[in-house]
Amino acid sequence: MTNEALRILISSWFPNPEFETKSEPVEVAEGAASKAIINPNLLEFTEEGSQFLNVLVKPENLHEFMNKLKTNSDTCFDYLFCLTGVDWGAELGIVYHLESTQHRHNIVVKVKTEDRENPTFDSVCDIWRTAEFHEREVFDFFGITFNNHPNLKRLFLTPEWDGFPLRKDYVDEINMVIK
Amino acid sequence: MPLSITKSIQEMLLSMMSESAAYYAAMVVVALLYLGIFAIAGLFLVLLERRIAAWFQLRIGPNRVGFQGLLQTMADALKLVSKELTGTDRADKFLYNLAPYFVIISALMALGLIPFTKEFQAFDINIGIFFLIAISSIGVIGILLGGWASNNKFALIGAMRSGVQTISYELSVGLSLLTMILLTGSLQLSEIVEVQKGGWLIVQGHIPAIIAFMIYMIAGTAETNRAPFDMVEAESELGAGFHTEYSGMKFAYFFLAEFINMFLIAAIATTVFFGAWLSPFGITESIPWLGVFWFLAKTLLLVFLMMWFRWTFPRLRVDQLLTLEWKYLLPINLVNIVVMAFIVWQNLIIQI
Amino acid sequence: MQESATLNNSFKSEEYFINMGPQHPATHGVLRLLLTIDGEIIKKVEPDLGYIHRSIEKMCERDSYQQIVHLTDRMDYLSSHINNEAVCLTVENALELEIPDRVKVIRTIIGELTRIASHCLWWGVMGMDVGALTTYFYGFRDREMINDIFEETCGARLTMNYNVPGGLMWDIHPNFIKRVKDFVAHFKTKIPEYNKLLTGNIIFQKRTKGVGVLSKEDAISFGVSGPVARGSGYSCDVRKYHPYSALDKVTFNEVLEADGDTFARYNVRIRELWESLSIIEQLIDNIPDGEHRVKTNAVIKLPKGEFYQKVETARGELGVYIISTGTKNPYRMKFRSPGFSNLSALNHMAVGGKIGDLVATMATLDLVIPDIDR
Amino acid sequence: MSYFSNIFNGIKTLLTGMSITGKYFLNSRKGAITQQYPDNRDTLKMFDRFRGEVIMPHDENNEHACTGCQKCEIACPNGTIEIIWDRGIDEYTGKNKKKIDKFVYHLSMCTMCGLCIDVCPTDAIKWGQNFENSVYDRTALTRVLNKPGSKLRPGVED
Repeated sequence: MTNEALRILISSWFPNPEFETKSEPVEVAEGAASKAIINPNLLEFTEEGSQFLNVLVKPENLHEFMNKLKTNSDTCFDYLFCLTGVDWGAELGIVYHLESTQHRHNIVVKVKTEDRENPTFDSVCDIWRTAEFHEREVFDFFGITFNNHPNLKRLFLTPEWDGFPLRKDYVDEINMVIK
Repeated sequence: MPLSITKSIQEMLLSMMSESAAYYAAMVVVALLYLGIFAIAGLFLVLLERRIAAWFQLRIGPNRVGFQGLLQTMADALKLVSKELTGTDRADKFLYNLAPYFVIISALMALGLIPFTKEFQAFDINIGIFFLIAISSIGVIGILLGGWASNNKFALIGAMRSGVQTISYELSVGLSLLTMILLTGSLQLSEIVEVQKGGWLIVQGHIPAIIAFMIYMIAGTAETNRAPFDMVEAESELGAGFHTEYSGMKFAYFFLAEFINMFLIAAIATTVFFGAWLSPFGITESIPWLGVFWFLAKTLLLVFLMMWFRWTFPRLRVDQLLTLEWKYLLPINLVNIVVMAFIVWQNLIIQI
Repeated sequence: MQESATLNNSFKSEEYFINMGPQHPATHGVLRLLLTIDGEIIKKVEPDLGYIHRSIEKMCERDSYQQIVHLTDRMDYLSSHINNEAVCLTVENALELEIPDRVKVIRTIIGELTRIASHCLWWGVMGMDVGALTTYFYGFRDREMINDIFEETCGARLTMNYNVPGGLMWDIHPNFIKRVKDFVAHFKTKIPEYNKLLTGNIIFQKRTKGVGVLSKEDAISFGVSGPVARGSGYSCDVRKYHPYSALDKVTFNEVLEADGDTFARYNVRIRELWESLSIIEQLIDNIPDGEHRVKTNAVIKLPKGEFYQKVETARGELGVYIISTGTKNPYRMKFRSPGFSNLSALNHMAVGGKIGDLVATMATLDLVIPDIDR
Repeated sequence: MSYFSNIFNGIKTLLTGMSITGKYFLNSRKGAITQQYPDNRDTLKMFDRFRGEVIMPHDENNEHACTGCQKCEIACPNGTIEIIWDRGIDEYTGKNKKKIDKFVYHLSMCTMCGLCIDVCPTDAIKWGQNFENSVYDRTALTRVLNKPGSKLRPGVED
């Protein structure tokens, strides 16, 4: 599936309640239409200038959305090939890179939270088992905790390590050389 | 009755001192002589193994210390002697220190029985083969003790594997030698050699003898805990196995004993299958001392075969090790004995 | 009744823990595995990582794009050229640079040579892990020839840093083509030897067949890639699905094995050697003339956005994910390393096997610890 | 029957394996792949691109080509290169120019990435093929690459 087709399909899962009533007769250009019919409270397509389709999900919808991406036979994203924690400055978030081994299409799902003290997302390791290790890595370096993770503890660093090194505000004057 | 080396030394000493003193002095002299052989043979075999391994592996091997590296193992031994003896906390100190001696003494005792030549045999007991099998399995007690006492899980796993392995493979070693005993009718090593003047046993017993020899070599390799049966050490699985916690000279005892055991297994095979010190077709019958040469030549050839195994084959897994013994070697061995008995009964032996 | 209870009690088996690593011959570096064992049978494997974590991702955030390349050498050092290539491709794609064909072809040849070198080392170490020590030297002998080729052209044997964003640091050495051809001819006679020595060996087959089975569904779910995934019949070769450099110009087969056990993974790698040789043979006579490098700015600034590039290293799919804010440093750099995902499947594969099986399974995962730890 | 065929096939594969190692054993005299390292020091020659260490070639007049532009210092990812410079009157042109006082190279920090040599506009630094860099004291790995009393080769401009 192309990115555009994916966008339309995914949009249809989260219909905009305000738009629904009059969506029937509208047959305008795809881009505008899909933007309009999607519920902005749940889902948002973002432009990142990358080759993939980018979707921003609300944390509370994350697990449900991911599950749908995996189980829906048209999308069938069964291969989570990259799970990245990102510190966007004000927000902490996770980027999921997904690929379907059947259809060979890709999608990037992002999730963000502004809570830097106690960021929490739902774990996706019941959907893709590879997420178990990747989420531990993210927990280790960003301090993002995951609900329902079977074994959430530090993976690389020692348990008594103070702070989360890959956050932008992490300081370690002894070990870090800043140019 | 061959003139044993003990007797000749005793007679020599008898001219100097009283009978009982000479008796004890002879014992000490023989023991020291064999200790010397033990050390030299051990060190030489280690060097041989390293050089041969190097040649198999496209390397050169140790060639710096002494001519062609002849003193290399000497230097290693010096290093090991001077090394600190470390041990683990909460180890069973007594058993921990005892274990290496078990291993090395059993190897040394077995060495006394080997007929290097007609004259050169310390202890020609009439239950020779039986004694050898019995004594060689004492070594495993040392390994078990060492593994248990060092308070290390890797060592313990190694020791337990060793126990399992040795108990199983004792059977095959014993039975394959028993097959040959059917031909000789005697357990005494000198008589086994005597029988072979009419053709080496592997020729006399032809097919069952060859099968018995193959089984013996496999089981013997397993007895000595060498690759492909080195479950006990299993470098990539257990680090160093039962001797993980041993250092310095205590480690060297284990190490030397392994090589002496290999030599022993080969020496027994030489004695039982290849006519010990008898020369092929009796070509040097008139020069008795050449027997040592023939004995060593045959033994080292078999040692080389074991090294060849070691540097070619992957290691078996512990359950496959037992499968090989109980499902393959043991049934074949039992059938083989029956076949051999039939051959002896019908007198189908090839005599030269 | 009482008696039998005490008897049962005295034979009660108990699980115990064993620390495999960080210094252990079979973990190839400083991987630490916490094993829960019942006798010889493995109940649980829990990796403990981070013994050589250098936080390359954090270091990248302060480095310029040229400087990042040499850090990737230190991740998966056995496929360092491919790692370099991945970063360079990401940067070049982001800058929309037109890379000369010569560069693409040379990169592909060296990349495949890297793969062969890595597989040679793996083969030797695989043999060593299952107890056949001699394979190690035979594998290294052939790898040494490739290393000589690299040293002559790139200047280093392992951490080559031959790629720069925009092309290659230098042009190939005049001897390069001849040496590569010599190697290909030499190596074609050696793979059958590999097969005779180890693949066909009955002990080796018994040790590997049916051991550490990973089904196709599990392979996908665990996100494993490379030869490990292809041994489970999961077609995932990045070179096929997302061809980069000159890989779209060559024909090769993606090696697939259906069994998913250790032997299948072993076979995939051995067969991949042939495919890599064929790729090299197709390209080595057709290196186009041209520049070896495109001029870039001294300070490379990527446009704002996110860039992802995947390549197939010897271990599997390496992903390079750059989030750029338009400055000379990446805002966030993520390496999706193949070893990390492959390792996550180890517990699943090893449980129920013996210690020897764990070692054999780990050997076919072909772990490089700096790749996992980054 | 498969019991026996298993045994025979097994033995056959084992013998095939032994034939391979045996072949190498017999040819071991000519086939050693290892080198006897310290003994072959005289004949050992590295490839010309080999990255052993960074050197600064001086010509017979004790002149080098480093203008002190510090591009290498910026390009280095590890802070391996430190250039201590000064301004002074150039003898040939009479202009007030940047001059290097010391080109300090910390070999202990160098990862041999080659970026400094790549960016050098005047080819003042090059790869040396020396690979025997072990020393007893870490400070011996910090080297000053420009020789004492050396100066910039006339005509070299960046």
